[in-house]
Amino acid sequence: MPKLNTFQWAGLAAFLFAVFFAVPAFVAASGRTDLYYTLTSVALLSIASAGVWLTFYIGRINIGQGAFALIGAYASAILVTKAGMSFWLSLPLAGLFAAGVAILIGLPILRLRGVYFAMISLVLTQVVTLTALALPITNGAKGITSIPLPGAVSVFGLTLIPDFATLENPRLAFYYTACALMVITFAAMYRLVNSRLGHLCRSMQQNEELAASIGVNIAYIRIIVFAISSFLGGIGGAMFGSIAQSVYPSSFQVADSVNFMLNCFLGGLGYVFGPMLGTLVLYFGWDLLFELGRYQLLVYSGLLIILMLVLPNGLLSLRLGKGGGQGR
Amino acid sequence: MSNLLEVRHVTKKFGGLTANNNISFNVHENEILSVIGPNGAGKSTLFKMISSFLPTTSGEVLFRGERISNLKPHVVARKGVVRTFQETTIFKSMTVRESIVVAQHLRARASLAGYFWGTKTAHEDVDSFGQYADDLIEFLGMTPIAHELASNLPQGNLRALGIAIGLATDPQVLLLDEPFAGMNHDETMKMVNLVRKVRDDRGVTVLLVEHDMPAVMNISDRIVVLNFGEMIAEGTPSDIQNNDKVIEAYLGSADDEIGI
Amino acid sequence: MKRRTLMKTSVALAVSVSALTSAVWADNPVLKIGFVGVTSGPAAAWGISNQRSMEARADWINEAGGYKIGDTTYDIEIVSFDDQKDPKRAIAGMEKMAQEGIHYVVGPNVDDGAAAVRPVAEAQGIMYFPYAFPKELYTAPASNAVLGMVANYQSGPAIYKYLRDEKGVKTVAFVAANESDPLSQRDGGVAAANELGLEVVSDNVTYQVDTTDFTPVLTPVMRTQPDLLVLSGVSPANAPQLIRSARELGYQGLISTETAQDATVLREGAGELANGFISVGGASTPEIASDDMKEFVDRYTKMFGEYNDESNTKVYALEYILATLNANPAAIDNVDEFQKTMDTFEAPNPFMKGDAKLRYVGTSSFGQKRQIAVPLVVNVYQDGAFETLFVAEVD
Amino acid sequence: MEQIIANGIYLGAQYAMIALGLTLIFALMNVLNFAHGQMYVLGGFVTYTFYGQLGWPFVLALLASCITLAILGALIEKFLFAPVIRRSSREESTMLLAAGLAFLFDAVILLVFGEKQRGVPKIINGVFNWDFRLIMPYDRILICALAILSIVGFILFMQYSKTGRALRALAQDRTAAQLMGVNVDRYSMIGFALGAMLAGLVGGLLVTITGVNLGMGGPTSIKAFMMVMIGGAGVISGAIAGGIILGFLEAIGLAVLSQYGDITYLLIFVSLMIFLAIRPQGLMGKPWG
Repeated sequence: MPKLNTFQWAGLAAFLFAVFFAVPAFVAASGRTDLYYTLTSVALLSIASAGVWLTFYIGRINIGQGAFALIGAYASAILVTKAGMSFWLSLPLAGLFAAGVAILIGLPILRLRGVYFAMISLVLTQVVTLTALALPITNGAKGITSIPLPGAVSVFGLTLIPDFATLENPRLAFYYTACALMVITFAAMYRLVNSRLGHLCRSMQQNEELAASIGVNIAYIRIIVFAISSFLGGIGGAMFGSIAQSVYPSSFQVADSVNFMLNCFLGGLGYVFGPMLGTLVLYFGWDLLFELGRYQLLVYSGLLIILMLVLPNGLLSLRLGKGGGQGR
Repeated sequence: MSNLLEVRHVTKKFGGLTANNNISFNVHENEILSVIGPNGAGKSTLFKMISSFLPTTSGEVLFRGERISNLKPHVVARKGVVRTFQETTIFKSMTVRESIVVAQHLRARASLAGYFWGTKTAHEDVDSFGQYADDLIEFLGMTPIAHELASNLPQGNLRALGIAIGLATDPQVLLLDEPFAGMNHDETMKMVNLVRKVRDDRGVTVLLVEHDMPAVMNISDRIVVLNFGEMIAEGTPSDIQNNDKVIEAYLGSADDEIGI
Repeated sequence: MKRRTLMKTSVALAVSVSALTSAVWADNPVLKIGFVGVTSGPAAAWGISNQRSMEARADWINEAGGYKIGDTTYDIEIVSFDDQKDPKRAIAGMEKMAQEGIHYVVGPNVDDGAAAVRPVAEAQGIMYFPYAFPKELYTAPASNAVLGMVANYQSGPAIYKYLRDEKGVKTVAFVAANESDPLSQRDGGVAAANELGLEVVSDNVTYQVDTTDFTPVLTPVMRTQPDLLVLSGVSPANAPQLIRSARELGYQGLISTETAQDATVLREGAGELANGFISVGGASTPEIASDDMKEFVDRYTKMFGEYNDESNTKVYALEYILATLNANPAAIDNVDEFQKTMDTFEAPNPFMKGDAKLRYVGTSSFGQKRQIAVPLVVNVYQDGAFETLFVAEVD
Repeated sequence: MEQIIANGIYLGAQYAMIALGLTLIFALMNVLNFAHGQMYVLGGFVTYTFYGQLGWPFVLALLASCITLAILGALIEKFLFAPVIRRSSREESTMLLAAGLAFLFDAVILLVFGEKQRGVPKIINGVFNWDFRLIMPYDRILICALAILSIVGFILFMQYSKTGRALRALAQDRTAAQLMGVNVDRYSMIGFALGAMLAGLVGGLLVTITGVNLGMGGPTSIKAFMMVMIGGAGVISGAIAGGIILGFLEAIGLAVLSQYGDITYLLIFVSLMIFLAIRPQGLMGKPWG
């Protein structure tokens, strides 16, 4: 159970300060309010990417996170619009529902390894999209629209979370929510990776047979991890549904699943915070190249390839230099 | 002497091919028993069935009277019957000590969630894992390489690491898969002593499959001989040495390194 | 060392390129009009025809000295954002527009994007002109979206009615891609056909957009022998193949769609098999195109090498925005003023011969004027070009 | 019935060819080539340019597609995949590279060939119509025949040529092939070029029927992944089997399930998942390919 050293505490404090104070202060000073949504997206996408990263951690290439994000988005939207539930209650339920689906689907498909798992998870996103198109409860092709903004939460008359609809700037509220969720997610991930479950995952990633021989219930841990991963996907998806106030079968597509995976690769598969950095760079990279107009995609993909050539083990491998592959 | 492990009428068929036919023998508490035989005799198939890495076609394996065949491998390991692998099967990017710490997880008292939240029991567990790992490393004489990455270790040490990982689970029976394969005489002798020490000092019963005859003769209390999937002999090393069927089996097979 | 230089070079390259493109020099004050839509990936065709028609028109205006609104003459700058057909990106695009101080945005191109940007647009005071049909986008309490074309539930009935009365069509079959927009349009079409007393003989056959062989898709439809085959919401990429497969299967009846198509694409993809194909266009057919329209097509072609017939419709949104601002200069940074003006706005339509007017419509569909009046021109494809079948109006 | 079989064969032949290139690259280098669909599209555009625009004979244009893609494939392997594989600690990292390439191709295709759907003049006119029981345009029959011929040619090449044998050895066991004296680097490059060439060839063949647009790349890759999964990754016979099976599934599903509308693909996907759960290595694959 690793304790954080002073340096790490300082880093954490600086990070929290930056996210919750420096960024809002900067936005207020510069008037760049569009940054809120961009950063909110990064936070939410990195939550979903963190889930993908966790499945990488047990040696499964997961290109299906878009499916669970979509499931989460729909679950929350349906609970809010059809059952009149508070968004804040529907959020964890959306995650749990996604996790439940993941357990059902994971039982058969987690037995697959390597590219087989990768490809079947890719198909999964399409299955969920097509299912959403075909089901009546998801309102088929027409999607679910006009979802109300998150309402107030109060305990004993004390308002913990204000009604987003009454706020002058719900963007800021969404930003804080997303960042809080992201911080919790990554703190939990860090904890998890450095706890026994993390060690067992690592042992499975390196050799499933040997792990089984020392008594690790690999099937059980695979399911647990896949469920956690999908829970995170569901949370991310539900938040997006609430921001867009609409969910469509195409809200999360195969391209999203691929992007979640790329975020992990780009950040570095060996590092817990890899998905966060990867998401930031990929998302912001695209945004920064906005000025290039028609050459945006060309330059973006070119840079991606160059990055891959220069840092094939992910961005974070730069910090740790050579031979730092196991540093975490 | 009580029967710790009982192999009862175990048969394995792959399609039309019979890899093991009606094999029965017992392993006594605290003994070293070797299963030997020429290449293709069905040793490793039998080995995998005992550790439940393969299901049996018929017959069963009992551990303290309880069936352990046709279960999940990790269930068998939890009951105290643990196998090792040949050297390529390791946790490549863990150090020796990390591997041993991970392998102790069966001894954990706190739950997975307990570790996540960092309960008192979890902390005690973690401390005791570290302590135990250091003890085990010292016991096995691996202190100098404790913090080496497994992927950087030479072959001889990998074999020892495999045994260390197995031992870390605190087994009652350790199943060793060809522990002497590819070793020269000195290395073999070292390994023989190590295995004996494991049995003597830790009270672990050892079942090993092997085809290095001199080492087997040296180390084993009893020997079981397989040929073409059939069990052809069982007895002390001296019984086996003088068994006509065994001599015939080994002389009759074309490619192996017999030491008789 | 080497890797560091490489990285530096690439970063420097990216920075310098972006610096180059962002420096637009102009004497007049600049009026920025936004475009948020899809200009890359599979659906690129939709957004690109949009973006290019806006750029071509803006270029033309600037070359002529700018656009006069109130007392000021503005140069028009088009700010485009590629949302990659991802609703999440579309929101980011709309935020970007708000950041740039833009109040008038054309796009997004699809239903999910149009729905997703609504909260931002309404919060930030942006009027946007989507090419998406869901009615809730334009019906109160929604206030800031203006439909940029004729919806299929408006054009469909007109086409079916014409074909019923003029060509004796009695039975209809619908085919749609298995995606949100086409499926919604199919459902709208089926309802319209039923209302007109046409018999719908097949309405549940769908296809994946990536289908490479439409023969198996169409075989069951052809068995019902409809008088009219409607390709609901068909993308320009799929249309020629569907037409070709239907004809090759021996289908003799009429084929129509309510989306805009491109004549070149039809000619290349289906050749003479596409003759008689009915689709909805803007105003580039010789019968109705004004000189301005012809000049626009010329300029577009010169600028981008090739015209896209879809742009006939898509050129209108920008024109409407500018003309409305001209009618009420106060609206330039105030969409409330814009909305007020919409109710009474009327101006001559520069792209059509005769005395056609630019005005806002949609009262009968949405209960408020949240649609631009583009001529509902129903075209029929004949030997590489469109001919006007009839022209109608939406109210 | 006859129609379903004919549709199945036609779809199966073209799918099998797409899957072949993908599986070849996978077998040789363990690279899941996300850009395979884009290579196919590129092949289509090259044929479009030479045959449709410049008026070359179709066969020459097809050849141009093959050559362009082969060269492109070789360059990509040599300068992108080989270095990344050498220096990356996990071989899955190549996925990011492949995805980046897919984006790059999309961008290049958009800039060079534009966003519109493109088509070329038909090679043969006319429709074979057997009493409305079996309807098949002649050009489709020709393309189907050409596809089958190419597949047979490819199999013969892999079976009997020196290069083919070396490639097979490489696919089976990289280290062993190296020990046997196969120049691994060189044959990896040849193999990648060959895989890309196959993609270009199908693209060139199909442009005469379906036309081509830049959006076809991604979905094609996904379909190819599915075929490879059905047959077993990295196995040539598996790719062919997978292609034909998917072709027939589509043909049958669309014919039988048409009245239920939107579910043919859903059913194909779901049954694929069930199939793989039962048989994780596909029909003919090695376990854990």
